[in-house]
Amino acid sequence: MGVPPARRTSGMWGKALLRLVFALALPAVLVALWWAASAGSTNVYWPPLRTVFGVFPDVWTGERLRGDVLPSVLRLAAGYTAAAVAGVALGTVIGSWRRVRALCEPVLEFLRAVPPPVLVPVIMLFAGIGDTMKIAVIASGCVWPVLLNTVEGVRAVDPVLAETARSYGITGVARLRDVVLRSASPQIFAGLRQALSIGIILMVISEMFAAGNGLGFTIVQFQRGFAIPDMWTGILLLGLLGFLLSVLFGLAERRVLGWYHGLRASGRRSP
Amino acid sequence: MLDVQGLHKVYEGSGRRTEAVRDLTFSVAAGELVCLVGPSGCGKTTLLKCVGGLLAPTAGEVRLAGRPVDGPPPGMAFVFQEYGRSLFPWMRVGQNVELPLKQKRLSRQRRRALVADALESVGLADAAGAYPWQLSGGMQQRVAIARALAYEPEVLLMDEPFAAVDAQTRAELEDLVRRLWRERGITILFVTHDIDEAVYLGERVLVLSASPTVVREQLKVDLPDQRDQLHTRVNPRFAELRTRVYEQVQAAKRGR
Amino acid sequence: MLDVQGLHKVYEGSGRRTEAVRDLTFSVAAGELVCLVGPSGCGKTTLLKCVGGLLAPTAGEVRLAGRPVDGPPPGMAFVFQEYGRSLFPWMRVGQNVELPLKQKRLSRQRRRALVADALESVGLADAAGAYPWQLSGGMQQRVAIARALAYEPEVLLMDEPFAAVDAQTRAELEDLVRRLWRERGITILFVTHDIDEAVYLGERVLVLSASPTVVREQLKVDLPDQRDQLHTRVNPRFAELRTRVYEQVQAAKRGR
Amino acid sequence: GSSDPGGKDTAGPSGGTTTVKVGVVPVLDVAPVYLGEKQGFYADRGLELELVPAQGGAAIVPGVISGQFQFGFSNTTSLLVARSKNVPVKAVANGAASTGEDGADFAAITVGKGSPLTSAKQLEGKKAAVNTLNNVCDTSIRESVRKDGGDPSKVEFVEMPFDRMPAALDGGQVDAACTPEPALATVKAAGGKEIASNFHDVSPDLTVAMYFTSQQFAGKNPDLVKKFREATAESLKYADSHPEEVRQILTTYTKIPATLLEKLTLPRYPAEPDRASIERLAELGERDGLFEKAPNLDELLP
Amino acid sequence: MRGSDAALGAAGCAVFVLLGEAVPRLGLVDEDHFPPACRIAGALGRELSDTAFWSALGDTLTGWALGLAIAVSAGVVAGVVISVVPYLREVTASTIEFLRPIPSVALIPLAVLLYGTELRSVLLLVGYAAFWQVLIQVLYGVRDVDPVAEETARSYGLGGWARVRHVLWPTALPYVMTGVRLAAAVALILAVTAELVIGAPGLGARIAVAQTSQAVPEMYALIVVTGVLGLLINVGTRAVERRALAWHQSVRGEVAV
Ligand SMILES: Nc1ncnc2c1ncn2[C@@H]1O[C@H](COP(=O)(O)OP(=O)(O)OP(=O)(O)O)[C@@H](O)[C@H]1O
Ligand SMILES: Nc1ncnc2c1ncn2[C@@H]1O[C@H](COP(=O)(O)OP(=O)(O)OP(=O)(O)O)[C@@H](O)[C@H]1O
Ligand SMILES: [Mg+2]
Ligand SMILES: [Mg+2]
Repeated sequence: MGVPPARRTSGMWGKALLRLVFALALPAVLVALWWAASAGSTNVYWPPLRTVFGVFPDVWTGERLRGDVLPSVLRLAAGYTAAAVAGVALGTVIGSWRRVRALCEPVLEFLRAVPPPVLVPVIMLFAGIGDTMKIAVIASGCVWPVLLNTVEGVRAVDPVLAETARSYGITGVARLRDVVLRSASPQIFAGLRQALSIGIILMVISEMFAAGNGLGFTIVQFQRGFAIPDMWTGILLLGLLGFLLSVLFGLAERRVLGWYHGLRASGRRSP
Repeated sequence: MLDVQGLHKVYEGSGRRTEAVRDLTFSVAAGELVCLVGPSGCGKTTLLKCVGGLLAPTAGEVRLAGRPVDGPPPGMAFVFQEYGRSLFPWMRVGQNVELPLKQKRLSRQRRRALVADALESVGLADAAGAYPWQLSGGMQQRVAIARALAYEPEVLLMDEPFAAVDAQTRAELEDLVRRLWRERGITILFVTHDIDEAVYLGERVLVLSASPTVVREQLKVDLPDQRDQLHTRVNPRFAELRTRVYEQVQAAKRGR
Repeated sequence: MLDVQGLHKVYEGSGRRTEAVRDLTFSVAAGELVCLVGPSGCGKTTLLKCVGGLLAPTAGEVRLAGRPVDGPPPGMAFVFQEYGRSLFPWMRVGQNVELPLKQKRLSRQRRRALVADALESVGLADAAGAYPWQLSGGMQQRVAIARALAYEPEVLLMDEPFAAVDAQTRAELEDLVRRLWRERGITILFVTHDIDEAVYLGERVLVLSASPTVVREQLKVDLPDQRDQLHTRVNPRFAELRTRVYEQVQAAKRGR
Repeated sequence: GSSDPGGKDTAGPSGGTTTVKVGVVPVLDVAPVYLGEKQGFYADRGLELELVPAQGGAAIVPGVISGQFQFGFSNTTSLLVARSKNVPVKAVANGAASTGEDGADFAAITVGKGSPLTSAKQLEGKKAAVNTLNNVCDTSIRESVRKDGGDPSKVEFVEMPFDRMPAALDGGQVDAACTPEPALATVKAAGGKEIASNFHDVSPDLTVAMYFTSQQFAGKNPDLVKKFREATAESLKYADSHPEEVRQILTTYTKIPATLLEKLTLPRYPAEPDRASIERLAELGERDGLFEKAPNLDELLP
Repeated sequence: MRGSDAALGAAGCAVFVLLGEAVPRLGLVDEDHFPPACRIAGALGRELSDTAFWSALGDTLTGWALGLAIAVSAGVVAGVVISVVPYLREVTASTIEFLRPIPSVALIPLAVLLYGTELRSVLLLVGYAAFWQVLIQVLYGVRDVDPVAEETARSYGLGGWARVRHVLWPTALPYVMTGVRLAAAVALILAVTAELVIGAPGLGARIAVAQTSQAVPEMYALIVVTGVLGLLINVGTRAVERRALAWHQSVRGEVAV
């Protein structure tokens, strides 16, 4: 009595199309607005969008893509991964033991409040000025949302689930892997998503210091060199990069949190 | 096997103080099946959690096989009253049943067999691939039971395990529990609200008073060891016992 | 009052497709108390949710007072099988009961009275200030019942509402429901696994088949309107009816 | 906010005096305006200064362009670059200049303690720290290397703020650094050495920085600009002849430690920018690719 | 219990300070560039006795508090509206993901262009950065509503607003609290950074002066001040959380036993 397969596939295409329309509609409107608002602008810092679009292909093709965007993305990947691992690991420990939390939290909160632009020089003292430093800067910023969300997620594990695990002798690594982290995963993912955009932001900040290449470096150079339309293309590219990464992130999330989406959706009127 | 001595439990927090259990003393022999009945809120779950090492008593002591319980003892399985919340929503039914077995370091093959067996015995053989939240309440409860059975425990603590299943399934599960108990010599502590069930299943029925709780009565169930749904339930002794328990529960409830 | 026509419901998602309800057709007159019994997992909850407008049927229609149901109708109260999760953990018991009344724009005074009354009638007068998670399972379930009663609904849908309470309390609650039903002329759809309860409470008992579900039998309960725990249950007609229902449930379960 | 550069909201006359906001970088170079303000040179002309310290051009140039600041302070190369991109900046007064003494300038290429480097030529294949790439620091270092007979294209430049340079030299992260005061004195105090005076190498009279406004503002408020220029020229002159007062005024708007204060080499503060040196700078900038076409100095200079 | 927590926290801080003293003393880094804790403390003492410092602190806190208030209220409202209105989430998703990674530092010229070095400039940067933190947490939090709770609310005829208020909001609250804690730090960071770069008055501007002046201990002293501010802010949010989330497992789970 199910839906015939032919209709189901066409439905699938329809859904994909609808998703595309959803994804593009608002950006299209915004771009149109920006285009119209900036059309006659003579302000150097606020160039017409047409000019920005015009220089975009020249700026971001070939050598720049390989020489600036790629290294940046690699550093981002390294820093983000380091932050994710450290954040989840540390968060689990801190969230599981109240005393550890009481011990660490003040220091962590202290560190968290130090602005990256003043933190970078300090990191430079220890990590030099190479890629290590940049990765450390990215990681040092990304780690917070992951850490905080992990701590809260771990603290909020359903007591009945925790007791179930305990009563069946599920302890140690198995408890961590099969119970605590899974239960906290919706919140951890919230943190990971936050961290993604923060990572991009810190990628830019880290490249404002002692860099020779990179997306952030290039944008800052454009800004200093008063190549304002080029700078705007850089900002657009950052946005695009963020969007692209979030799409990838969404795919990963859908895999890992499939159960959760199913569970939460089971209360909606029409499935 | 199991010794509960002067158990006392007070819950405190969020502006409330509840003396759930005042003073419980009883013991359960190895391989015995004891049913617990008592008014709603009298502390049965509390007692079971203390016995299972999940809750620290305020005073008194629980000893299992001579050793004081201060954490869940190995070889113990627990079927929670909140069956729905005790299943891991991120695992499919099969995985839920299998997880504790992994902890026991059984071979993959053995685990498979145990899981399939347990699910089969609660009538859920074809639900192994579903997520718990895709099942009905009664099915979820049976998954929780299957998990406990597959674990092959020595001590089995069950907190109203059949509350959500239909009469027919319930009868079948009762027989299943009795069979396993006889075959494997498990020690079982069984909480139920169904007085017929308590008498039908138990070797002994413990009636608890209303909160703050003490043991109101211990009743030996002197029915033949071999029981079945048809004959045992019409046995005049069965009727006597169930009336007796019913009176006690009624008195316990009024007695507060 | 309530018309269910060719109701069909298929669950799909997370790699599973379950035809929960195949074809249900029945109706309930205004002010009738109908009990639903059926094997575990046969679709009773699904049916109730469709009737309550919480779930959209895959096919078929539900009409309430002539109007098709496409959302929770006003004046309806629902007691969920998952009583624990249906209480808001961030509200104290009193607030949980009061919330729907606020929605009804009753005066503060009237709300107070209704809340106190309802909690009193389920025996939880002194738990108003506790959080739901500070209560035992049976107490939580009674809070959910109190919430439904305080709401003074015209249509009451109850999904195994007494599963977690002791025998004595259960009897009292049964009488409470029957009394309110008689006094207020509410239309009640009551899901239960306890066959005695179904016969004792209902004007009619609907037996559902195993999944995929159809109506297996509709049984008119021709017991006197005035029922009580002592006399009704020993009435020979009662015994006949319950045997009849039991057989049907047994057959339904085997029949899959 | 409006992009009207009239500065009406803040620059409106109030009781005969006009308040002007000047975006400055809190370094030695701007001491004369602080001093001039204290001496009343601006007040004499009906100007009340509001000096807003900012980190650099990123904040000051857009502020001036949009009229949030009436005047700003910037290094000359940045102004040249801006001009070449048709950013409507207009220099109005001189800022600071090289001391004109080789080996005793207020900025120098320095190396850390124990470094084997002794001359600019040896920078080939080495890492040199500059505060911003494609700006006066690397242009002038290249010139020093060139003058010393080396190949400037072989120097690797790394960007970092001046204040991090002493640490980077000590840590061996860079081999040399373009350090103006007070970084220069810090390096020297830590045992580092000067190996060349890069500003001096561009021109002994190099105009390192200037005060500027936007073309629009200059066009609409010639009077105000004139007053500011005169007051600044007077301040510069005064500062040049009262170095002790300059050191004194530094303590009010910087936190330069007292131990360093006496050791600082002050820049010169000529009243007028040196056009020849700026032309030289533009030439070098064009050569190093800072801009495709050297900007029109007539448009830039007052 | 609260007292022993505070003692533990103090112990953690003490270890951190000792580390700050030991690392330069042991020669792991140069004292000139990373002064030992006692020298920072000395500089801190000098700062604290300077009235200009206090007015700078006031400026920073004003920018922080206003910016955070704007970001939190906007983030919560936007998050709830986006989740509640059908299809709005799908429509806005791409735009949100596009805008989020745009760094506030890249917006500095724009901010200065619009508002110069006024407070509004700082607010723009602070608000922009902190807004996203709250928004994302709200979006994830709203999704966490228990289906049974949602059904309960619907069956009792709770309307849209009542459901938001009584079901959605309490469910999302733990997420929102985390969002606020994240945003509070980000707002502080951006307030200081904005002051640092564009020179709006405040702690950041003082840090910039200390940096360009090679006044290393003073710079670290000011950084310590921002860190301590962050710490105090966290103490505040934790206190709020203990009250607002008393019912939640994360809080009650640690009270009991
Ligand atoms: N976590 C808790 N915090 C505070 N009080 C609690 C908690 N759990 C149970 N209680 C209280 O302890 C008493 C006993 O609860 P318990 O759950 O043990 O009862 P029970 O016998 O299992 O009841 P039921 O048959 O209804 O499940 C009740 O009054 C209850 O309110
Ligand atoms: N959210 C869901 N997603 C997928 N399948 C579901 C879902 N809810 C119920 N089902 C399936 O629908 C069928 C009927 O479920 P339902 O909950 O209606 O049964 P029930 O009659 O209430 O059973 P019980 O007496 O055990 O509560 C079951 O096979 C169940 O697996
Ligand atoms: Mg219980
Ligand atoms: Mg059900």
